[in-house]
Amino acid sequence: MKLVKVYVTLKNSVLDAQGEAIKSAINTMGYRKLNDVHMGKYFELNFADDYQGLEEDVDKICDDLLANPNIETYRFEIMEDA
Amino acid sequence: MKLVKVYVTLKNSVLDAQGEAIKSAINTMGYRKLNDVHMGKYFELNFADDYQGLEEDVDKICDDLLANPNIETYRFEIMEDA
Amino acid sequence: MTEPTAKQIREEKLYQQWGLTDSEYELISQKILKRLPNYTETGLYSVMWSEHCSYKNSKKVLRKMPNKSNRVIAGPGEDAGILDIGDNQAVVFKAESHNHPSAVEPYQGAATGVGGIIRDIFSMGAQPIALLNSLKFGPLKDGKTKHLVNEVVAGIGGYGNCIGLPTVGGEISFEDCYEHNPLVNAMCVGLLNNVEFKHGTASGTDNLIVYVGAKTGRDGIHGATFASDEFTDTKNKQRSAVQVGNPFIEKLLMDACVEIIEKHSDWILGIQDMGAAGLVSSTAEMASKAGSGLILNLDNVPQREIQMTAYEMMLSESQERMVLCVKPQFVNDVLEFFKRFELDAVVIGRVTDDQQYKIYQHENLVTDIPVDSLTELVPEYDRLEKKPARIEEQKDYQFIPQIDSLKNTWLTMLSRPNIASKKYFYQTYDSQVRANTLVRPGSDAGVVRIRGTKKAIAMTNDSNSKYVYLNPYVGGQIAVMEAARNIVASGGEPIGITDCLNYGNPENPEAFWELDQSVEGIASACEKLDTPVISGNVSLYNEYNDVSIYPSPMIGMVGLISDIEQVTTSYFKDAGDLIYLIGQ
Amino acid sequence: MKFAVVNFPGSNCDMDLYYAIRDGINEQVELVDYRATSLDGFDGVLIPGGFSYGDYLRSGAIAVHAPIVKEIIRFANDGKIVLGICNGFQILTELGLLPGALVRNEKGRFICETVELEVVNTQTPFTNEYQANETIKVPVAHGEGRYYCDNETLSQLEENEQIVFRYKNNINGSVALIAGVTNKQKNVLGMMPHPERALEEIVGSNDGLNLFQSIINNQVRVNN
Ligand SMILES: Nc1ncnc2c1ncn2[C@@H]1O[C@H](COP(=O)(O)OP(=O)(O)O)[C@@H](O)[C@H]1O
Repeated sequence: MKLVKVYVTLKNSVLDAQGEAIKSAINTMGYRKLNDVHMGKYFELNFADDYQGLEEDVDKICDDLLANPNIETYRFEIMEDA
Repeated sequence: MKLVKVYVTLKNSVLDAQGEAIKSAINTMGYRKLNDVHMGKYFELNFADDYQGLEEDVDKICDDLLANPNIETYRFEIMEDA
Repeated sequence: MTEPTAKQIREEKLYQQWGLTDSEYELISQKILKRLPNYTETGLYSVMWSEHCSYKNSKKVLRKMPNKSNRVIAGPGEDAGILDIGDNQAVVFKAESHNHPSAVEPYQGAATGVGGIIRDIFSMGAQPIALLNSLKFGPLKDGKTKHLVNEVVAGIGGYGNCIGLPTVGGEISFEDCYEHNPLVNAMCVGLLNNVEFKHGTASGTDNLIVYVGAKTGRDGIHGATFASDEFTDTKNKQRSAVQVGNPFIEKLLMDACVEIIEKHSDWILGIQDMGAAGLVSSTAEMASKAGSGLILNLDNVPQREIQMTAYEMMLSESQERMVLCVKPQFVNDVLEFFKRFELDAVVIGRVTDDQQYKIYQHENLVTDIPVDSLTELVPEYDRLEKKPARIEEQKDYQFIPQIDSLKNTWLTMLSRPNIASKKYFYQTYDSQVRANTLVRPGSDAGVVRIRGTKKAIAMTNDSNSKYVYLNPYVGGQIAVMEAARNIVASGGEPIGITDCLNYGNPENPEAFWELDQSVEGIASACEKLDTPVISGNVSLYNEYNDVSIYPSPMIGMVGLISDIEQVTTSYFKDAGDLIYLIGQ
Repeated sequence: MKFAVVNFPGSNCDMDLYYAIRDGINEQVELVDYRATSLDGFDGVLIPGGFSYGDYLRSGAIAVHAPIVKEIIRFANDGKIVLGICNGFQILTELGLLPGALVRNEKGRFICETVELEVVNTQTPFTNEYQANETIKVPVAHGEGRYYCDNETLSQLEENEQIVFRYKNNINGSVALIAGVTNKQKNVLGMMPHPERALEEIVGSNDGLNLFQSIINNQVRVNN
């Protein structure tokens, strides 16, 4: 199996409403030395071992489905035989 | 600044409805050699450089806020001066 | 990045990229300012003079619509219109289109459309009570359109459900002409418990301008001109103009604004939502309406991003922001009040008596122009009209359906997306929150009772652009009559309408003729029914590679039900009941 | 009885619950701000539906860090009445006052419907007015309402008769059709459906009224 880990985060200029809410909750909990929080998505995709052209396909899957290119960016790592 | 990356994923015993939906969407897109998909959350927390006892505190923050131990597990990485 | 100089803007005709024409630019530089506008100023003119903000192409047509009745307390010109419903209560409503933003980013486009229309209602001091929406898409044949539909519906539900307002009605239809130009229209209805409302004005020298709500970022810059621009394949790549919604903040903002106007009306002179063209359009309109001038200091504006230019801050369409005009002696009370809701509230300027619009940033005067030049001096266009050839040709044509098997025809009809139940979509909208909904989506009109009285409000969104395409005048009438039938069949008396006028490029004489004719049709039906048009919205340039959508006026009608015992629904009730067909 | 309706930022069914008490069963009720630190003088606490803190992160997750929450826990541990509806249920599970968790609906979409529920246990302070195994009609409106717990917890719930309501049809994929559960002591109830939206025939159903009436009956019984 090939494990692909995908990280999707909001573009810097996009309002991260969840991150802000989480930051203020962490502050309320008493941890004050926190500068900021960003919240994103994390995916694990398991592909067949003999998959050809995985990198290109994952890139397309990210572009078309996992991330919303209007507001998000993504990066991914392919872990050979996990 | 100290950057902490937190990954929260559903426990295996909990049905990952979003993961399933994404899997079937990826199949529909024509990529068939996909075994499964899991969806989780990814956080980036930026702490002050001089933070003492960061690891313990992050552990508590994850336990008490970022993950729900009934259904989720988490792991994190502390990146010194990001 | 360094901004182009005033000279560069003229010589390289940069103003054209922002949608200003040569003659408009000349008017600004030679007649109004008698100098060249700088970068920020050119930006302000370009958004304020866009169709979306100025209605320069449609004003003349809009004047044809009746806007008076003995119920009208406020009509077009305010954030929303107001109708008296007796007992010192009034309904406040408006519809808004968010077509272009939804085409680019369907979830956020639809969500922020809902957020924007809700702000228009509570900025009048009214408590929003219900939402509706009218959606038009291309045929449901490919994954792309399905994705678009799902995202738009999710965005509408996501915002309305979170803020806690019931979505009680709407419509969804599918037609080829909307494939690249989906229409997303949202309507909000509110209740005003004291018919003395707040105008959106900034009056009285030295009164203060207060900014409340979310921080300003670079989102949606040039959204207003973008909304007035047509789509082409190449422009589709222009993807910077997306703003994202935060219904959680809007809920706080809504509760705070409703409460401050209800309890502390004496603190506030005016209040307005920052919608399209954000800071500039709200503050300039408030000052212009009051005949006053304004000084703004941008350094005080709460900012989400660093190093924003004056241009970016003035044009940003960050969501969930309001502007208030406050008496100085109450300013601390006002700031404290919003703090209780954990909302940012800061003084960003004050009213002056020189009728100039002055903006300072980092102690530099970055804009100094007459207020009225942004709002009142916009050229008004009288566009050419031409009756489309297709209408001349179709004159005597009569469509006669051929029916071989009634059963098959019946089943085929029921399986058509335009006719089939839309429950799959509307069941994702919370239609009952607030526990006042008497009739949920699925009947003719949504009905919401007014707690503590016997009254209820019926509301509906209707349009059938096919009819308008075939005969704009009659099609316009049909849209109003369909809405009226839906209200009457729910037990209500129609009392007024709002509309979204979705059309093609007004510079195309045939499209303009369609607009003009259908508005005349709408106006004639409204006169007959005594249902004034108290608010509305225009969305032109709905074209893709020069192919226009059908002329698509959407009618949002509101009816008054004087006794909730009279509420009726469209469903068959019990076996054995008789069914009657009435009418022609 | 005097009830507190706790209002978190983003709660949006607070007034519905307020009216349910004031007009539905004619008892005393007050809204209590999330920043308050005392529930003295109240006999019951109601946690309303809505989207506290926007449902950001996970529904109910951020609310549990509000100041009032310590007091809700004390109140529950004293054996007083605590009812959480929809987002209130989510908050109670996040708090650990109720077992399990509420996760995204199986189909992934928000669902607003009037559904049929079976009243599984009528021996609780919240259900004594219902008939055993009665079917009632109550609206649901949620995107994250799928009840989840592990097998061990489920058998404990069953053993202790903590399951109070079950869906007739599994609209969201909940474990064992669970729509509402109590704690072991039965003084804390959480449920996804909205009884406060089912108080009058004119809004579609009045089957929710008995739930609030049951709380009053229970109090009368306890006092006698
Ligand atoms: N986008 C929507 N949002 C909410 N309700 C909708 C939507 N689309 C359709 N509905 C509801 O579905 C029902 C049928 O809609 P429609 O087919 O337009 O009916 P009609 O032809 O009677 O106007 C109506 O009750 C309407 O309110």
